[in-house]
Amino acid sequence: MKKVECIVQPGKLDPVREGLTKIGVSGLTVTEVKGYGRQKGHTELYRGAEYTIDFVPKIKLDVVVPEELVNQVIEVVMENARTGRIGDGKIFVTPVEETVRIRTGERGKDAV
Amino acid sequence: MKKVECIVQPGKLDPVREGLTKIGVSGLTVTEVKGYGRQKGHTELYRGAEYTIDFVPKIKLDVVVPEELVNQVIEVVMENARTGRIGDGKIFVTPVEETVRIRTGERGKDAV
Amino acid sequence: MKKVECIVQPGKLDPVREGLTKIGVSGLTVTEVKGYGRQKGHTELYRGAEYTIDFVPKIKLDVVVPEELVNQVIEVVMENARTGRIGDGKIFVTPVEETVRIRTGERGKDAV
Amino acid sequence: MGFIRFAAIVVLPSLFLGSVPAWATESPAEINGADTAWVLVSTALVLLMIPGLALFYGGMVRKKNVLSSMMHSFVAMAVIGVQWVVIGYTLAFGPDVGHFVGNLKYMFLNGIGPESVSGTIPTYVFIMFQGMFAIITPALISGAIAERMKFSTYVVFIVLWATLVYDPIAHWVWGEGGWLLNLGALDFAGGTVVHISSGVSALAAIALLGKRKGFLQEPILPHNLTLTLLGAGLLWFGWFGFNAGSALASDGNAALAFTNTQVSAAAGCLSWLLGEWRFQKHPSALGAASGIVAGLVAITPAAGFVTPVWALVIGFAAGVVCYSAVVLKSRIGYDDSLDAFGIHGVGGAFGALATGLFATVNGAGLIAGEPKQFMVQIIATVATIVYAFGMTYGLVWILDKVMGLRVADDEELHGLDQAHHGEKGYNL
Amino acid sequence: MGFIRFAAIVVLPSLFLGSVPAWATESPAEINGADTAWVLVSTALVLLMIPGLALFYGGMVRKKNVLSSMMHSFVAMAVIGVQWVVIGYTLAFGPDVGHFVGNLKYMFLNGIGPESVSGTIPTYVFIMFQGMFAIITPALISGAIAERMKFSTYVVFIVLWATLVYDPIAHWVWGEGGWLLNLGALDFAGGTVVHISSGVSALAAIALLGKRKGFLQEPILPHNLTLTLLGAGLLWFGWFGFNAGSALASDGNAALAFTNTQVSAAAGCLSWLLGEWRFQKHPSALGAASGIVAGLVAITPAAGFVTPVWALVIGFAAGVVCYSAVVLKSRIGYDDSLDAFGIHGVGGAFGALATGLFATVNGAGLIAGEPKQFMVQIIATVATIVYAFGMTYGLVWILDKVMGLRVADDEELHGLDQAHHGEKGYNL
Amino acid sequence: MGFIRFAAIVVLPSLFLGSVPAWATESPAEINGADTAWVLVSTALVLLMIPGLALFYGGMVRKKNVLSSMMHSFVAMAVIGVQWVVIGYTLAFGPDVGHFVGNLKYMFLNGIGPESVSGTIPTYVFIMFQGMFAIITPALISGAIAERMKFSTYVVFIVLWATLVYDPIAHWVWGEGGWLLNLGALDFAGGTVVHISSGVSALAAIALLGKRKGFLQEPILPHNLTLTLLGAGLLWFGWFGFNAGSALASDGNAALAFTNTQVSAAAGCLSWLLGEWRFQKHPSALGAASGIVAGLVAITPAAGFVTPVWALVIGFAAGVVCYSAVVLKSRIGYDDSLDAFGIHGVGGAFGALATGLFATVNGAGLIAGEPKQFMVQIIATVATIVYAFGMTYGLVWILDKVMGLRVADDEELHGLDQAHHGEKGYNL
Ligand SMILES: Nc1ncnc2c1ncn2[C@@H]1O[C@H](COP(=O)(O)OP(=O)(O)O)[C@@H](O)[C@H]1O
Ligand SMILES: Nc1ncnc2c1ncn2[C@@H]1O[C@H](COP(=O)(O)OP(=O)(O)O)[C@@H](O)[C@H]1O
Ligand SMILES: Nc1ncnc2c1ncn2[C@@H]1O[C@H](COP(=O)(O)OP(=O)(O)O)[C@@H](O)[C@H]1O
Repeated sequence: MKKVECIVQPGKLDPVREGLTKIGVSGLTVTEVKGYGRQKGHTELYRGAEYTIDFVPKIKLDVVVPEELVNQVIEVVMENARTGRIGDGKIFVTPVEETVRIRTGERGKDAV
Repeated sequence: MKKVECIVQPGKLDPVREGLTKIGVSGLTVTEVKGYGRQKGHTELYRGAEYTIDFVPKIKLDVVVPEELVNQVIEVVMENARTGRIGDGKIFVTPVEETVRIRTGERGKDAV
Repeated sequence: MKKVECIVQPGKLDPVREGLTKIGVSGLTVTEVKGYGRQKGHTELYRGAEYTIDFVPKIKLDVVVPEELVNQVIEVVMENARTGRIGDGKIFVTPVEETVRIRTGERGKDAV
Repeated sequence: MGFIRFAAIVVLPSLFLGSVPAWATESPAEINGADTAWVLVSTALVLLMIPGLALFYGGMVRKKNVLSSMMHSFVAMAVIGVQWVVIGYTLAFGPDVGHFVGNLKYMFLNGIGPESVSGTIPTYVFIMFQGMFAIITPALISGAIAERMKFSTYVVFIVLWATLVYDPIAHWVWGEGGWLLNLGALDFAGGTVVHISSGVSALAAIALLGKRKGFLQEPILPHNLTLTLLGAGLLWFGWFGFNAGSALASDGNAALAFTNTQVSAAAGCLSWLLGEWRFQKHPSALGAASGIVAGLVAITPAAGFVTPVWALVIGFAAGVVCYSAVVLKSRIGYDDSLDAFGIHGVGGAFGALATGLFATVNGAGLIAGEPKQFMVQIIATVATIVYAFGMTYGLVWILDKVMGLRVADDEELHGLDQAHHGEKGYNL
Repeated sequence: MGFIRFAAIVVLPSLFLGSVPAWATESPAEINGADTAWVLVSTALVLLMIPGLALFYGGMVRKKNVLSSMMHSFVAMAVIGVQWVVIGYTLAFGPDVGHFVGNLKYMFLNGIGPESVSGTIPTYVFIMFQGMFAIITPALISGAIAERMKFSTYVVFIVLWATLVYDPIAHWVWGEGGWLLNLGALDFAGGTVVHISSGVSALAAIALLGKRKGFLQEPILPHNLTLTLLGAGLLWFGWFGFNAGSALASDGNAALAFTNTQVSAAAGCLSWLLGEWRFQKHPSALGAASGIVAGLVAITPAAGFVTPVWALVIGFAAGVVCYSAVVLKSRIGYDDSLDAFGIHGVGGAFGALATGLFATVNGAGLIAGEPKQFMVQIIATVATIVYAFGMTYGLVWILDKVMGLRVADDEELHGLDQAHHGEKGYNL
Repeated sequence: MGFIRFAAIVVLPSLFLGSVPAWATESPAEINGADTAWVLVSTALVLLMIPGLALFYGGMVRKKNVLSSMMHSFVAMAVIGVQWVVIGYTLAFGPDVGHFVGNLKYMFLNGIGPESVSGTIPTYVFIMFQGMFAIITPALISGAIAERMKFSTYVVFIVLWATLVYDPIAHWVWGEGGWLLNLGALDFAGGTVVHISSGVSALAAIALLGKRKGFLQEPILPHNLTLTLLGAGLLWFGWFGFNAGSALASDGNAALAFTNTQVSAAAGCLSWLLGEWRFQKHPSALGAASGIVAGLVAITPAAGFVTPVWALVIGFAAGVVCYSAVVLKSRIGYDDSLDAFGIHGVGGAFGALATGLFATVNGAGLIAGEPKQFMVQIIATVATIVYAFGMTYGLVWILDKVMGLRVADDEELHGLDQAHHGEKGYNL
């Protein structure tokens, strides 16, 4: 099993989720994060003082899938989260050695 | 070392934490997340319009432990987070190659 | 590629980020988390009732870098996040098997 | 305004039929301290309704638009606050021109001083009291256009709207010589002038503005209902000034209007909650807040003309009528974001007609054997609808061509707070 | 209410001993515009206390219950707002039946019009002023039962409680012919009627309702103290109407009640903060808010009867007494969630007795050489405690059998906002 | 205060030149119910400004300091609320000692009763009205020292400051025998006494206190602008009491002050927004709130002395002047966290001088051909600046030595809510 960690623009959660459902991914977990990268934050003026906001809001999706689905997941995310502008985000794939469904105790592929 | 990532129901943080302390797990890190899965969200009515809320609030616990403790951790989580209803959540085990305690620079098992 | 996961004190985000920029790390992702560990929470009194708050606020930084940078990253984090007091946090290093930049489709080192 | 009442009952009609208001040129009347105190307080209460409205609306939008939505009300305090003393007051209450509008005699409040008297109160107090109505009315419209309209266009819009729509209609109904006043239309505190005019204009505006992106497709939920409840509370509180202050005196009539306001708000809240309980299983906080406002809107034109038992009926019915309007809207699919039309337009029209039915105090409606009054109320309602809709549609159409109405898609996505105000509501 | 004062001082006792209130049938008295203005304003101020209470309580519960808690107050505005004009007013202030309750003569405010006068103000104003007290009192109880009571049962409860507990007690103390009024009990603005009755009823209710899950085991922390502070601010503001409005006139007595209110609130806040500073190292914002309310509660019965120096003493002592009560509660282990008993019950009783000790203006207490007055105050306090506790216990017991008191465990876990109102307070 | 007005116009100067205030010893005057009602209400309105200020400031600090910042205002209600009746009132309004301060005759309000009359209102009302000013003034200073000052030192500071700085200055300007009153300085509602004194003292305090850690290096952003907007709304509402209440009567003068307050607030808001629009591309919500307060501050001394057209000018100019001051500050680099000096100090001084220029009603300034009045205003402004700055600097210097001014670094990092109050603002 692999975990595909996708960091995307805030507005892109719904399209990506829908795309993933279509290829049979039935679960995922979402975290609100702040990103720092090439996309620069904006400057805010408060009472005459100018501040640079370095971090921009992003959404992180963790999708655990069997190895054979990884490439499909990457494609779906690319398709649905891409705007072509700096800040579209990253996908990281990491190994998952065991998965368990707490409700039933099922393990491995059956658990996701 | 392994990281045991547990996604559980919001109310289950305290029992799980207590259970883990008993088996000697002395640290963990918690993130508020939103989950999508078999457990369907509810519908909300606002001023006559009906919306389906797909994501449900979940708690993610990251517990880094030596390999030999992994199964015990899984058991404890199963025990304390299970209600038997859809949405109880998942456990994912991933490899950790190095751990460092920032305060002392200790590494490996000594660091957790 | 490796993911260096650093759990640090809330005030330490900016110094660590600056330190990392200096060694050429150009991106990272930040999550607000709550930690449980040796550092005990405080007690709060509400209307005469005393409660122990077990969890303390922490910041998690995820930095994905090529293997050869990992030690440098660890050093920089140690340098900038250390106060020497309990609760300074942890660093966990985990493997990343694939990285993709959503905007361009670049993979591997080019993607971070 | 009890202005009507004032004209009709204080038995000084001569003052109002002459082309020059008596209090501006001569001061034969003495001011009454008690009346002055009550109207001063009422004026302050109506001012407070504007931040109240900002909260009421601000809590209902998404987090990314909260400041944008609140600024719709606050900027009205700034620009209409100035417009009113410059030109608004004289257009509404200056010497009559063709039964349609006031002339420019009192521009910049020219010729009015602390000693000028209007009825039994200083003219300044009357001006300020009326001014608060002029501010809140355009702000009410903002509920319909929330979360997608350009701020600069909005500011220009409300200035023009106040000048071309509000001020004339106020003159028709409350200005001496106004054609609806002459006709005998009853509008105690602004059913036509404030609520119908703003509600109908809201409809005209969104006809041109279009829906929010994702409307009825993705959840667009209120981001902070504690603000909305607080706003509803401040509105209820301030509405006592709005309605009972419209008696322009500290007397039994003010007491009646106060009582009716209280009773109708309670009944509106109750019936809305019962409706929700019955039809969607949950009596909601948003429903409570909406029902309160529905009850308050509907009693506004009737406040000084009906007995409390009828206020109970009006409030209860208003909850039902406005709840239905709001539920219907989502069926029809137009995007009146925060239900400015559904509550103010529908509730205001209902109240204006109900006044013609149930008036028995200081006026006589259908149940008092005066079907004619009901006819007059219909005329007033229809005239206000036609004028407000037509003018607003034209105005917004022109503004669309000249300045553009909508924000860019990206700005709508990331929120108007960032785009227009360079801020975030919360850094929590 | 200064009603007592009114009866005692305006020297028209005959009006009150007859079985028919003078102002409803004849109108010999003229209304006084200034008094009317002040009581109108005071009435609006008391209305604002209800949203203030909603915020005060709402900020103290957990996020998942914020709307539920606020709705406890808002729904009281809806249902008691209606109940009062239908039947509440006449039960409390209608012609006396057996010194215990009013008869049904004024149901639906029957026979009262804008010209009816009550003392020096329109009867409508008196009715509305009293009505706001009737609304806020049951809402005070909601602080005790927060976070676990079924909404439907709560609604039925407050309607019955207002009718069977509040209205009779109000009659005893303020209604002409009421036995405590006849006895000479002093209660300027509601120490017994409002605070003791609600506080003691809160205790009775939680005796049957039980504790919140996790009480004293897991942290149950206020979710938004900015709401609580704002609520305390609005309560302080509104309490000027509550207390000084109870003079029912714009005069030196109102001025005295106003001054005492201000002084006692400040002193209560100060002493609570000092207590916290001394005993738990931190003077907290929640403590400031609580101390303010404690000071306001305690001065309520005494506001028009003592001098400001004694108000200082009463406020200061109230902070100490209520702080101790609240700390004690957690030792004893009963779950009065937001301290309705600890503050209103204890503070109200303390104030009622303090009135018997320190009254020197418009009445004479112990220090003025009238131990009898102190005895009377004890009787009034005990009678209120016994009646309110007994009736409420019985009422809640029956409701438990008929409708059920508590939400399901799951609903309590996930929050009452979701379960009962189908909403979330915040989407941040 | 219209106290001046009162002295000058009610034509009872003899009352004020004698060393014993007439109303305390004899009661020849009758109280006027309407005036009493209006000043009672105004007093309540000014009280509400204090929670309003707590919100205004509280929303601007970082989340970790929100309670700390709000407590600065709330604790002022507690301690100055008590200090005022103990000693403050008599120092400010007691029998004159050397034209500088009142003597101790009225300590604990000794010798004053419900029947005591001050002008046309009960003395108690006058005391309470003035007391609210005494509370809010030190709380204004807290905007400058937010997010880093020790709470205990702050509490001691405001008690001493009220006693040694506020009370004397209030005596100079409004107390009979005060040297600035004798000189003929015009200050309708507190330009010098309230705004200059607090703004300048803020500057003195931060000169010793130093900057917040990270000031101008890292983003220090408002954490909740909905609170700030609500606060600005409550301030606007309450300011009607502040200014129009200062007429101490329900009359044309109150009406004038009310009108000017409204007009200037609107104009100040408008010009600040236009300034931001022009120079930083975004008209911000924080700017709207700031502009409102700037307009309100500047009109305060002039409210009863100028015509509404000049109020428009003053408000508009105040927006420009204060906006510039605030922008300049960040250039200069001193850390007036929430701009107490930039708005109250600068706006107050501007208003005091503008009064000398534009007064034409109940007084005559430069444009009415009285350059002398302008000179007097300069003297009053400079005297207030010098005294307030000097005294505050000395006071804070001593407190630094004795108690320490600043929190520990760690406490500043983790927030003062946790460190000083043992709480968090939000558990969301
Ligand atoms: N090395 C990295 N490790 C972890 N997260 C990263 C890294 N680089 C970028 N990110 C995340 O990806 C987001 C987008 O990256 P950015 O460089 O702004 O744009 P792009 O991916 O289009 O080049 C960042 O906001 C951050 O959250
Ligand atoms: N494939 C997945 N990858 C990541 N997280 C998942 C995945 N499937 C489920 N989850 C997480 O587990 C939670 C529970 O899953 P769900 O399917 O609702 O119930 P159950 O685990 O009882 O079958 C989800 O809300 C989601 O947070
Ligand atoms: N085994 C663990 N797994 C995951 N996170 C941990 C673990 N142990 C500690 N942490 C995280 O590290 C933080 C600091 O740990 P703590 O034991 O308090 O101090 P220190 O690292 O100085 O010994 C904790 O608050 C928690 O977030």
